[in-house]
Amino acid sequence: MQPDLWALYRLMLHSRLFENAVIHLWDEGLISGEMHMGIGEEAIVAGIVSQLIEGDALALDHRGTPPLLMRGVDPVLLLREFLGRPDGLCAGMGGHMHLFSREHLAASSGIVGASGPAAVGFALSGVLQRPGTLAVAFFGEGSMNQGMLLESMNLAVVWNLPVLFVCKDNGWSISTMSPSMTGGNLLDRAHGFGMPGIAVDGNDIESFYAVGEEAVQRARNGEGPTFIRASCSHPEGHMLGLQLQRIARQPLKEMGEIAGPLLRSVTRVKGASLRERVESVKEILSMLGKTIKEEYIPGDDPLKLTRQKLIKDESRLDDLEREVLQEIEIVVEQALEPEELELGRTQ
Amino acid sequence: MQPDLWALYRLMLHSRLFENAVIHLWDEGLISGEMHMGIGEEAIVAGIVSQLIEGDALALDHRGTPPLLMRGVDPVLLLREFLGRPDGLCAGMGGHMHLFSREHLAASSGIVGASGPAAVGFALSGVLQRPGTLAVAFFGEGSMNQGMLLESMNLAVVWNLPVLFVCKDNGWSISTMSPSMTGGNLLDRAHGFGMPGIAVDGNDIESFYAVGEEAVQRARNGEGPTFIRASCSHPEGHMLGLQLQRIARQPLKEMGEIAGPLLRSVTRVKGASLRERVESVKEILSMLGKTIKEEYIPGDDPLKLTRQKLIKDESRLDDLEREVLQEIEIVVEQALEPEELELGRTQ
Amino acid sequence: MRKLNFSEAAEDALAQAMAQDKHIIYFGEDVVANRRNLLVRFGKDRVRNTPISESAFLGAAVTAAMSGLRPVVEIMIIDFIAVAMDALLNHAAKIETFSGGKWNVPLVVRAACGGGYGDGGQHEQSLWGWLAHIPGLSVVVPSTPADAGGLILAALEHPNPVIFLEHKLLAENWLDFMGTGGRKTVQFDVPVEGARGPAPRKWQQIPIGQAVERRKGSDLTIISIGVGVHRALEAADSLDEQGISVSVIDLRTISPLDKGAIIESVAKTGRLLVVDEDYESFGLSGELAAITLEAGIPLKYNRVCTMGTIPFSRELEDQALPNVQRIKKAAVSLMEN
Amino acid sequence: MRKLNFSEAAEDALAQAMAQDKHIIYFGEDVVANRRNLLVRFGKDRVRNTPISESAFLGAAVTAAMSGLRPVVEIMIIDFIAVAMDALLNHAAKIETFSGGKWNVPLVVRAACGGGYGDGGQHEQSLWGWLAHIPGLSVVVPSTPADAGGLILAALEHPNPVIFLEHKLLAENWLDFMGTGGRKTVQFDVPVEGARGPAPRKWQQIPIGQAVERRKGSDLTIISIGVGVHRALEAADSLDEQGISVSVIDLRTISPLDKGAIIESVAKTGRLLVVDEDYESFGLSGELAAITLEAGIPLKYNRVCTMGTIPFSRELEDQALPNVQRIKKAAVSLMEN
Ligand SMILES: Cc1ncc(C[n+]2csc(CCOP(=O)(O)OP(=O)(O)O)c2C)c(N)n1
Ligand SMILES: Cc1ncc(C[n+]2csc(CCOP(=O)(O)OP(=O)(O)O)c2C)c(N)n1
Ligand SMILES: [Mg+2]
Ligand SMILES: [Mg+2]
Repeated sequence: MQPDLWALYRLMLHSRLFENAVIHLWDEGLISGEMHMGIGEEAIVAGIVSQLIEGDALALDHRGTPPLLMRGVDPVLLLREFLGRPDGLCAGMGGHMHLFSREHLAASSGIVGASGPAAVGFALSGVLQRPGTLAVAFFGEGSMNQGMLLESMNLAVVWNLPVLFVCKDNGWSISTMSPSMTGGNLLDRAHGFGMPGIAVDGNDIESFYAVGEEAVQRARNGEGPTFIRASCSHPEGHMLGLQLQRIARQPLKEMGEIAGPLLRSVTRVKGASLRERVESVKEILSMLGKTIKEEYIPGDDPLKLTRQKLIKDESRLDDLEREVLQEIEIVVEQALEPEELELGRTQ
Repeated sequence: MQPDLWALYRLMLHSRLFENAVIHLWDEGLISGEMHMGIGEEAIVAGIVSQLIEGDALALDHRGTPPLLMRGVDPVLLLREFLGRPDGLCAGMGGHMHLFSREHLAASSGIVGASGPAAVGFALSGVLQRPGTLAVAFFGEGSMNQGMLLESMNLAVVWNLPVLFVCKDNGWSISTMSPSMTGGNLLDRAHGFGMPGIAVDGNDIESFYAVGEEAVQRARNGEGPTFIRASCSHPEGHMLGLQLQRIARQPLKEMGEIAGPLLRSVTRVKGASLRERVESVKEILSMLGKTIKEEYIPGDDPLKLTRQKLIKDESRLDDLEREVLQEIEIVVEQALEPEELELGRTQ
Repeated sequence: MRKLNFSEAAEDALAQAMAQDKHIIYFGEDVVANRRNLLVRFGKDRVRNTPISESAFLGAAVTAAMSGLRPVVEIMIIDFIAVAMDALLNHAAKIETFSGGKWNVPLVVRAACGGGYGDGGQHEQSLWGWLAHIPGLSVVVPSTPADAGGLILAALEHPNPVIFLEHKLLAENWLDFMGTGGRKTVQFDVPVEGARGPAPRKWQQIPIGQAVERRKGSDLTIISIGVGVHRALEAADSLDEQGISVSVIDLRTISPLDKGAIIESVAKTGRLLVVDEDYESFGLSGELAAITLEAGIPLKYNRVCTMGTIPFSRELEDQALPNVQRIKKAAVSLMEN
Repeated sequence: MRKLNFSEAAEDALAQAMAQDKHIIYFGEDVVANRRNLLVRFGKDRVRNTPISESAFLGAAVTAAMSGLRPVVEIMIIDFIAVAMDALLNHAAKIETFSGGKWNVPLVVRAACGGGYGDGGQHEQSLWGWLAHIPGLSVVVPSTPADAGGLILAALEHPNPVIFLEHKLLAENWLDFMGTGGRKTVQFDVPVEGARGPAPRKWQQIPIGQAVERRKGSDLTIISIGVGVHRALEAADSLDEQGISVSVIDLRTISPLDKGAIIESVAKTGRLLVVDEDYESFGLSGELAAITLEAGIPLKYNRVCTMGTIPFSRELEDQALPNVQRIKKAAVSLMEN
């Protein structure tokens, strides 16, 4: 089936603007702790989530916001959760890495790789109780070295379960270039577990949607799991405020702090040879440079790409964008409203 | 290089006869707990261990006896360890699943998959301290679904370490047919982690030796890890005295105990449909049948196969066999000698 | 009343529950062979083999439990939980809290535990106090066939994760598997009353968190669990002859503890001896000290626990695990001071 | 004496040790970025990135340690140890015993721990008492820069595995990473004396297993560790004004415990209040009760610990973790009863 690009763009834009608001609130200090954005992954998430039906399940990683939004979780509840409010999605107990929505069969985890086993369990209960449904596992390419995720691929194959293993490959795990720590290739790994694996551009919603559709079909037909490796990037970096991100944005200020100890490490007596030391400095600088280039100034933004396909109907696009922006403004407003007094308390 | 078949046969025979003695002592109740034999794996073990040099390391699973023997651990110490004696290899503290010999850089574990990471650690210290050495991980095919082993393959690749991942594939993990719980194929998995993988008949010492030699070469040359999948069988079954083994040996007696509850489970009200129940009974019977056929009455015995190649020189063979038998008899005798009084105690 | 072996009782109660509730499913390594009776009766959709992938299948059990099934997951022996600990520590135990109380995890983890048959320190641990440290997990350890059946039933009704541990000296299937191996030449100190005993025709729950007084006495309270209870009872009989009157409490559940029963007994006797096959430090034995002190009870206290990594040698093992001798000695010293 | 931040102190001492002993190697996720100063000085053979494969690289560290290296392995935050627990529980902790004392595992596991900055319950655990339950592991938790340096040095000399935990409220690099993120808009209750303090030019070991009395008092002993020590000191000052004289002991090492120091102080004051950021039950707080009772000291006892899964909400989190308010209340109630 042809995807409805307008609907998909709306989903993606809604998620993007919501997350932009989250960034703002986090900057303001209203959201605590780490904050991992799904910005840059919207086409992958929309391409899958838009194909889900009632009874399908979602196993999410530390970037659970876009999938939950697109699946229909109330954005006000979500934002209140981030704010740690008792009237948040999880009563302020979970936070952005530990988001749960029972009615949507959606569970998150901040533990790398945990979405694999989680999707398998959802899929098993689906097969036994909700025939024709499936479970999606979202995870990054760095997670492909975590044992439980690898195990779960095998388990899904031998139990022939309807699981979509969706690897969002941005090439980075925090500040490590994933290929440097990953042997072989991810599609081969999937094959090694007996599962078809497909690589696709995760910024191109149409190609991705088609790949997703096929995998969804296989799953619903009882033909077992599929692995999808979809490329993407994270223009906000691994998480908000990571030192790398700060260097990318204010190189002079932040590099200053780093440089002193680094230079001292070059000169201190005892240690590696000078050649080795200089090599290491180069490696660190190259890592910095690469992350800035690859992550923070990404090439393809899935929203821009999709938008280009819709630009011919500019007025519709304008309307849509204005509408979504308004929606988000209202969401933020509502989320920030003072908590309602609980009746129980006043009685 | 051509392997010295006579030397290899001696290694294998020594291990076989030693383990036969172990079986006897276990039957007699002198050895406690579980007992997993390496019988049937001798060609694989000899084919690798005979190529090791000083400084190479061994990471072993629950079948550590043959590798330790062939690597040169004193058989008397080993046997005394199995007997739980304070003068055993590990002072009676380890037992047959937890065997350690520091001087041989050999460590065992009863935890499935643990030999993978262990070999990686040995290999890392080898690279930094003993250039040209390598580390071997022995494990069964069932272990190929344990996350830490999979992770360790990737780690060995990205750190480019001299590790031999040697998978002794007998097709069974306890009473489960491994292929029924393993998706894809093991060589593909190795490729998926970026490592060459080779399949070989583990009963044929000459083919196996050649494959091992190549892998050893690669490792020593700094070309990284290799995965070897070597077929074999365990004529003593998963472990001594396992119910399956007893059924194989005394079907009437042991089946009697099983049959009652099984039949009751077919007839009790509530539960699966009769068709399903009968299917399950069939599955269990087929599992029993298969294990008896595949495990306990194996086709190829690596010792027999090797022996055939040497039979032309019958008198030399006779001498060798008599010699080894005598050696083992002496080992058993010595191992069973009363413990020497510790001087400390009597003073 | 009929008599059943420990494992028979657990299986019988489990079958009763599975017949009533089709959401109960059962999986783990080798269950086709080891739980063949359940397989035959309930079919292969509900009784499943797994690969040797504890972290994947225990992790899967968590979400299966969250989405309408009631999984019983078998971790062959509790020592192996280490490879799958994340599913318990960071998921099963926490999701009810994380979800703001809106989503629970009705999961039963079943595993063999304990030593006394010479299998070495990586295969004979108890770990119940260790698991109990994690908020959100319940841990039960039956010491008789009747409790095995009643507690597994309760575990299956519990809204959140329960670890159900069966001691290998009690569960004849596991002892045959790992200890006896069909041999007539080995003997273990199997507590008779724990291995075989009366069992109801129709099982009723034994509520989680309910201890039971196995023996009344006035001088000293021994609190224990699992095989330790039987060791304590044996020691108590012998102490009786020496004029020391011992009360023995079988916790049955480690987490949550039956604080009422514990405090009541110790308040009476003023002396607490903990007999715990789990490691001594930072575990059950300490927690019992804390609970009684928190209740403001002045008491004398001693403990007999497993002191370090369990030796393989049967002789050393018997010394390392709580035995009747050590219990008696500790009791006597409690009376003296 | 110069002053250093907590993380600077640890790194400084580590560098001193690495300069002296070339067998020390360092690996973990992202260490190229996060431990860049060590990388530059000691080169890429000795300072290595790993894949996100904790069970493989921690397992590898065990045998690396056994074969001549002295690895420091970084588990980013201790909560993640769950995926690699087998390497600790069944290997690192047991191999010395298994080998009959012939082979030891000189391994240091370094991890950030603790909460108080709003990161949620899967990322803020302490788990030190939980780890300490395992015989064969030492667990150290410094509360000042000086201790961070001295204890890491001791860990690097120790013949067997040491878990070295750094609280995120003390270690500025981790707080920046997970809490502040360069923001000026957030504030945390960082104990000033813990985050920055005097440090020797040349580091000396602080022996493992040695507690220190941070404050002398006669009515009540507070025993704590990590950030809890600073909370206790703050509470003690305020209790002083109410006429309650409090002694504060900083354990520094959880396992092995400094029994002498504990018993001596509690024997004097007769009152023990444990302040422990790890979970309350079956952990450190109970063990301290057991130890004092075993020593035959009559005492009053109370504890302020983390009660359950740590909530994300900063407000609820502050209630869940031991805070000054709760400590004062518990102390007062100990004095009253
Ligand atoms: C078991 C575990 N180890 C380490 C971490 C810390 N961590 C959080 S996200 C992350 C990187 C994940 O990379 P990837 O899977 O590629 O996802 P991405 O962040 O790039 O989307 C790491 C190492 C963790 N959360 N869990
Ligand atoms: C983590 C873990 N899970 C389960 C077991 C129990 N167990 C011991 S051996 C074994 C089967 C291993 O099969 P395989 O790797 O093929 O080796 P084989 O016994 O056939 O040589 C199992 C499941 C264990 N020791 N460790
Ligand atoms: Mg990534
Ligand atoms: Mg096998």
